Amino acid sequence: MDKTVPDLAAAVAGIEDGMVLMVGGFGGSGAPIELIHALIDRFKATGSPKNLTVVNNNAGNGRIGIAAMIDAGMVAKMVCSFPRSADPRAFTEKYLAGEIGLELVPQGTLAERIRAGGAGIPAFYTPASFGTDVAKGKPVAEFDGKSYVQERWLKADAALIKAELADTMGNLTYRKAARNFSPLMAAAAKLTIVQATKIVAPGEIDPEQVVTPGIFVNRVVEVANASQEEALMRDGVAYA
Amino acid sequence: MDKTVPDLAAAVAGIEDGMVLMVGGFGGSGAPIELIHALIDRFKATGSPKNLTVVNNNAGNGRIGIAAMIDAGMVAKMVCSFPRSADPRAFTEKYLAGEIGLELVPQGTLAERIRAGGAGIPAFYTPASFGTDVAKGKPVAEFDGKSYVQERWLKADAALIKAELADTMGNLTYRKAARNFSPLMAAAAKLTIVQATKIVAPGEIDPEQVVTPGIFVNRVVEVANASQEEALMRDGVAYA
Amino acid sequence: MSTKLSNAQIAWRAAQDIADGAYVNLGIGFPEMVAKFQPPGRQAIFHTENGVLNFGEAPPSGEEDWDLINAGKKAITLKPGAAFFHHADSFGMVRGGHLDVAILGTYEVAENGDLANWSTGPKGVPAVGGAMDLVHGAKRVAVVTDHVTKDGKPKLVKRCTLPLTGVGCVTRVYSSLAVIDIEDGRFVLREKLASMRVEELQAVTGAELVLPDVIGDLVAPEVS
Amino acid sequence: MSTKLSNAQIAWRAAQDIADGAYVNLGIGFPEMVAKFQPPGRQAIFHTENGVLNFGEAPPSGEEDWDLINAGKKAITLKPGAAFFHHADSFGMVRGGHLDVAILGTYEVAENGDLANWSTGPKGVPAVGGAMDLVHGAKRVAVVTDHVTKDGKPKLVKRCTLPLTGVGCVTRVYSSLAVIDIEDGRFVLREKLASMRVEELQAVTGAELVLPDVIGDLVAPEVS
Repeated sequence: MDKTVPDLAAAVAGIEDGMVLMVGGFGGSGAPIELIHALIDRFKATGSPKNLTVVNNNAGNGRIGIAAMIDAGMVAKMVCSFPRSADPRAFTEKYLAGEIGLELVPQGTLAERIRAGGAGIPAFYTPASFGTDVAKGKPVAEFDGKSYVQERWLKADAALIKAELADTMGNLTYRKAARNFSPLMAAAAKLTIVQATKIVAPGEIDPEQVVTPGIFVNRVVEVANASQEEALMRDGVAYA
Repeated sequence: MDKTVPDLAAAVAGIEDGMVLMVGGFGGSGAPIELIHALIDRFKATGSPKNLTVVNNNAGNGRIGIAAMIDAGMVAKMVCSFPRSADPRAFTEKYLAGEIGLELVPQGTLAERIRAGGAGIPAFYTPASFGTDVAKGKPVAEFDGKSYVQERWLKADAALIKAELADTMGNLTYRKAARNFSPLMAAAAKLTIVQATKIVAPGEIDPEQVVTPGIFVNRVVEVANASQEEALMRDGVAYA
Repeated sequence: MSTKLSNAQIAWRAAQDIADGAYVNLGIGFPEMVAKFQPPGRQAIFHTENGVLNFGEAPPSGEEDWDLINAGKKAITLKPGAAFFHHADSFGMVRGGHLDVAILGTYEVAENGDLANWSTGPKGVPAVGGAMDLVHGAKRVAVVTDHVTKDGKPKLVKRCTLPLTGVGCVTRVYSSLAVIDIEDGRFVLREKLASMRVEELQAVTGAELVLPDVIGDLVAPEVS
Repeated sequence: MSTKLSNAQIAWRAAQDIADGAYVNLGIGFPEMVAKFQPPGRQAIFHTENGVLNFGEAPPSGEEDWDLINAGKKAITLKPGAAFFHHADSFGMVRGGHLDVAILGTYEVAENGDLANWSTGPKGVPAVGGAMDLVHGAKRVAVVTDHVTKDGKPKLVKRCTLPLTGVGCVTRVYSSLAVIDIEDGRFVLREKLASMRVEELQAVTGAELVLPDVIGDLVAPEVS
């Protein structure tokens, strides 16, 4: 029942070529930088995993995190709502060169599709994007006189998640707005991998305050002093 | 911005004949007994509200709460998953006499329909009830080779909710398993009315621990020593 | 030796198949007994539809907290590492395939995996609760049941005659006489009471039993 | 007197229509200025897509907490009575009709309420963010905008020519020259600069202005 793993390399084991990978975070808040960099380390050492489809609200910033995965050549496609950032060149260059795919999804639809994936809802209807280019080719339907677009669930082979507290059974809390997509992704992935600022014993997180119950979590690794994207950017770090 | 109201009568004002009323709770846990009884008091004094459609997982127990509303003749129809209880006679007698309607909804579908109502999702697909009598007449569709039933959102004119803490802006916490349907119903109703064990100032509930944000809440009334259904049953209380 | 397993023994047998760390939902009533028989060294995490993970036994009488109940409205306690959540999240766990096993009681179960456990017909007040959700999504959906009805009719049948709870959803049956898997629309006999011949078992089963090379003995200690 | 309102003045004007206790989402950039101009005695509650209600101003430089940001990825602070929630709950608030008003910037807005504010065409990297969700569900969807483009072309048009963000979603336009409601597929002029004649305004507007009996003066103090 103990879901802790000894180190970052063990945490990201089993993520293989061609997988769909969800990565928590909205910009830098909630970005699991150490897990991403551990995956890049493995790629540099072994050439794998590559050809990944990465799901995140954005498409990386600077030369770290998801941007560094793109720079390293690990990512075949991004699924996101806003592939722009303070320094979006990693994605932009490859996108304009036709070297990386993009599925653009409105932010609320992205969240709801991931939530549906975790909750066993194969499809739902949303007003968002009706009548726009983004809805082209999607089924539409009218309910109570208003038009909606049918959207499908989004699931992943694995998810990388940054939490604040984790207990050894995988119950999680988040820190402030770093929560964002992470509880949804934890539920939508087959293999949910968590870096937590602190790991505690079962019972040390009040059951009322658990945001992600351990049922959604497979592995937990402690990263006490996690990097924040903004600080890395300020310091000009390039990981790839 | 202060959503507190002085008493229970003020809290339940505006619930009128023919409305759809969601009532939080699962059995006795989370049942807003005092709000329900305040509504019964108004009915006894004025003859209104009547002809209500009540949404709750169950259909009342004994002679209190929802059962007392049914006894009093205020309820035209129940929408629930399990209209049975330790003492279900209020509903059972009227149902077998053809004096009350029933829309039977699987429990997970009931929760998801209410969630959809609050979240602006007019319809979704679920595997629950496919191929059963409960799905008769509903649209079905196949996704990835599996069959699903299309379900519609469920909204209400008003919701009666029992919370543990409320701040004056309507942010709520719940107590243990009394959470159940309440956060969903708070979001799915036009007029959300809350009885809280304690009302505190804004800022006294940690923003991390808010379960229902105040945006979903219209009125809050303090009921410090709320009744628990099981205790009323044991004492043989009949309210209607 | 008894000619059939007691309910407690059926529950004991079902409990032997639950791995350490498994997430489990037990139906109201008889299936709840499964929790009592977790093998030493294994700890399952129990889920209840009304929003609790990792609950424990009933509290002593008089110490109930009626805000802390299970789907059967009975008072429960918490184990360390418990969590509360709302009903939509709870059934997201169910439909989303996050439970390792759901164990339910039944009126009938058919060789095609159909389950009928919510209604005995149009009389009275219909009540479905969470059963129609629980039969979808859990990685394994098992039933615990007497092999026959009180008047001796098979509960394992060719096709259900009662209103269905779910279509093609059951993967294993723990009965008072046998352990039977449902594979490719057939009953596959895995274990039977050693005292019973296959022909005797077939005679009280409503559809043909597929007989693999190895059929184990169904044995359970005296438990209650 | 200036011949048009500054962005700050447009934001000031939009802020006057926000009631005490209103739940409000402000688009990234220019619309964010609306928060600065809440009238005395009124307090709106601001929502940001990434899961915060009731946030306040930016912290002083050097005191940023980068786990506490808004949808524009800028550091924010909290007011008493704030709440955190995940992205699905956040957009449930948006689509579910819980926001009283959403105020967005725009490239074009059409008399039928269509909005085009996310893409200037097929070049470059497309990015939509939360705009396509925000234009649905809020009780009022307003835009704040210069009345014309930098090269003098109308931004209020008969039909949008740029890729749409949403169909028939905008209810009010606060421009640098006027306040215009969209009703029954028409631009209805509510307020205009006193210094401007209706004919002058019509000349820089891409669709016909409906003129009600009462047209107010658009006035805003010198703010920045």
